[in-house]
Amino acid sequence: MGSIDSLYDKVKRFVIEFTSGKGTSSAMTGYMTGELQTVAFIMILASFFRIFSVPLGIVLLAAVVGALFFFGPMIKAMERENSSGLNRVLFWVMIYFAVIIAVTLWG
Amino acid sequence: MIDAFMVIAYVMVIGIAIGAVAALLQKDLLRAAFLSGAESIALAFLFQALLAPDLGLTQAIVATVLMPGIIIIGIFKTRRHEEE
Amino acid sequence: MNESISNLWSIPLFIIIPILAAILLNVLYSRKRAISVTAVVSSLALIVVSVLSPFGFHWFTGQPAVLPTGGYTYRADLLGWNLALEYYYGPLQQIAIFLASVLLLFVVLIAINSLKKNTGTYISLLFLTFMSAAIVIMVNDFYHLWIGVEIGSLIVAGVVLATGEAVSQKAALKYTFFSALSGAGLAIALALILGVTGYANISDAIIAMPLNDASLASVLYVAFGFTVLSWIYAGGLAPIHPLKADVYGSAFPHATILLQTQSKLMLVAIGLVILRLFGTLPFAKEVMLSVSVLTMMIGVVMAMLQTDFRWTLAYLIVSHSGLVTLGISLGTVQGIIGGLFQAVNDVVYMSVLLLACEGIYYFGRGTSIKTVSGIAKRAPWLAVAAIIGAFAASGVPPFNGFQSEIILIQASLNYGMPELAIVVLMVSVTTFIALFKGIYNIFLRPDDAPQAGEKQGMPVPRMLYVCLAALIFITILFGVYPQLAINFLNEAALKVVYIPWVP
Amino acid sequence: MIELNLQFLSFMAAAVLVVIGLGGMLFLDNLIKKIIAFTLLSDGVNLALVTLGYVEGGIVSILEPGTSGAAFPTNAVLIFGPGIVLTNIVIGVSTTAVLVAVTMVLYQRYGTLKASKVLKGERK
Repeated sequence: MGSIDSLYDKVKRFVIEFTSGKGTSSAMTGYMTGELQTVAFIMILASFFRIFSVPLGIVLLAAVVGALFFFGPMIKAMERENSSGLNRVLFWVMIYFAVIIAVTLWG
Repeated sequence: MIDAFMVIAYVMVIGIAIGAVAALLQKDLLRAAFLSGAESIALAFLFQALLAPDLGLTQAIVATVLMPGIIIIGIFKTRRHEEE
Repeated sequence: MNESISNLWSIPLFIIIPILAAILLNVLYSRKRAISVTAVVSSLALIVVSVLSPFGFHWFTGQPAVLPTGGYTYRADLLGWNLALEYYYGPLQQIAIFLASVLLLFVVLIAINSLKKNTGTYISLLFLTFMSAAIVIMVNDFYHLWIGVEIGSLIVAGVVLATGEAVSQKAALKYTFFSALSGAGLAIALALILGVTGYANISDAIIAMPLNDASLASVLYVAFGFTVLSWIYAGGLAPIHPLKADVYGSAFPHATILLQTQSKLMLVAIGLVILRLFGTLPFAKEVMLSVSVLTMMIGVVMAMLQTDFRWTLAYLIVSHSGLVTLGISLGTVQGIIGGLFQAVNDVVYMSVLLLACEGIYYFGRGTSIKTVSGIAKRAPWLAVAAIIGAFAASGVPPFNGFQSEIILIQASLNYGMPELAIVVLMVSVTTFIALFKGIYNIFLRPDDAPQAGEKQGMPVPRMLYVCLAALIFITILFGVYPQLAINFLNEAALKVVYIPWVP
Repeated sequence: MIELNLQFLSFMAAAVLVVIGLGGMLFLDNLIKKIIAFTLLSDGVNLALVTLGYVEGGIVSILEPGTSGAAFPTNAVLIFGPGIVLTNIVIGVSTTAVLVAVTMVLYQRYGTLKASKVLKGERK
């Protein structure tokens, strides 16, 4: 499908995504700031890869910045994944544990 | 080397696996509680085979009386059959 | 080190006094005067013991562990195993237990004043919370460490259940389910370490650790993974933080003070154990650092989204425990001092904020920032306290948050990771935003619809203002004279880094 | 070729119990079933701990009047597993009691045992 969003459409969708949840102004500011915070944090995390090699860090940082702005509001996904459903937390813990064991065993 | 001792151990290991699966597949929660108790008793015999008789005794008491008792109290205060 | 190498009289008191008080309070059940006298006297006794006690050891099996020089003072081979179940009371333990018992006194006073019925059982649970925290911070063997973590998690469920709301019952159920995973993981980890080294005592195990034996490396990695799992659970770090935030948010705000104290002390204690045992494994510190960075980031971002002041505070507590973790997992002297000092400060300023939240709770309409407004006109001192707490939490100079955060920033710069310094700065700035979103809406926004005849809620007990004043005094004291705390923590950090000895 | 001795078999049984318990806690919807799965998980951990200390052809680590003191430390089954497991059994029972109690309270509130209905993560 070749419907090309103009920048206006993208920004509009971006803003509407925020207000769909709890649409008061105080919640809205929280969501906006949280989105910016998430973007900044993930960019900082991506820049950690400079300890392996500097070019890789630069490429990764650029890719992450592009991806973040492409995928729109990250905060919605983050809030969904952070809900306190028992099974969701259990699932994340298992994945986390597997990652820890894998990293230490290979390292 | 197959002797009577190993046969008992085999039976208990198989009993543990079957009991565990069967307990979780039941729709009747009371039956599930009893099956998990049966699994625990098989575990007590396996403790005995693993040279820990003190643990075997403790596990037998806990498995026959305490654990199913607590769960059965819970079942009587809530509902017996799993809802669809 | 001027500690006594003999069984110390005072250490069992930290366990015995809370247990006896809990039993007595449970029996008294709802006799108000007797309960208040017993509880206040017991917590005062705890404070006095923590101040007066000398530094030293207590051995349950009558045998000490190895000395820092490597020799044994006394050794009895019990079936070839040196048991040495040991408690240690040193400077770190002194400041931690002193603060925890002061907070216990405040919490007990407020609980007696605010709750109407059945206070006995509830206050006995509070005493047991203190006891589990004291066990975990003093412990120097795996067995008591594990039992302290397990008992602590069950008691947390009990304290949370006391509110009687649906959300707190759900939080307690989920939290207890997870104690299965972390408790089992810790049991397996300590069994593996016992099997590899042959010692139940942590100092012994560190000396006997076969770090160069390649065939045992995978066993150590698995033990490390399980220990980290229970660390995450006990401290409420990244993947389990929604459950911990539920626990903090749905308990009474004054109970949350003790819950977060317990959680911070467990975080510090287990973190130092992991650092001492596995700090030399490759990737161990990196794993711990990534856990702490994730916790800070997710906690602070989730705190932005909350519309209830209790839940904002809950997520902020989670994210600030990430700061503590950051300092500990850096593994340098400066980093450990920063982490421990951050834990101490965190407990104090979050208590100020939580007591302010308790004050809002008394005005009867909950703590949601949508419905509550204009509190500042009715309770100006509460607003002042909340703002001071917010300043301290976000690291504004005259208060204590600034001192520990500057140490953390310097430590991460010296470690060669400027990103970590940026993350710490962003966390403090975002804490400020998240807190002031709530504080503006609750205290400073004009009261939008003060209908006539609306329920005004209970008056705030006078005791709460007294406790707030004392806590703010501690906040400013540590902010102006940080050496008061750092002198205690310095020795612990030096011992952790240079000799693998009890902190 | 792995020898099918008792230790290997018990480890397999423990692994089966842990996997079934975790799977039950993750995928079953009934709260009582989740609690039963929790007991299976803790049973599996206990079995693993006891098996870690097992010595092929050893003796029970209880000093009876007949056993010689010299051969005892080398032959006896390692004591740390049973020492931990004894506590773990008790802790498992108390945790189960707490879980069942909270489940009963939640059942009175909601009238159902389905975790997907009871534990919906709604907040104020």
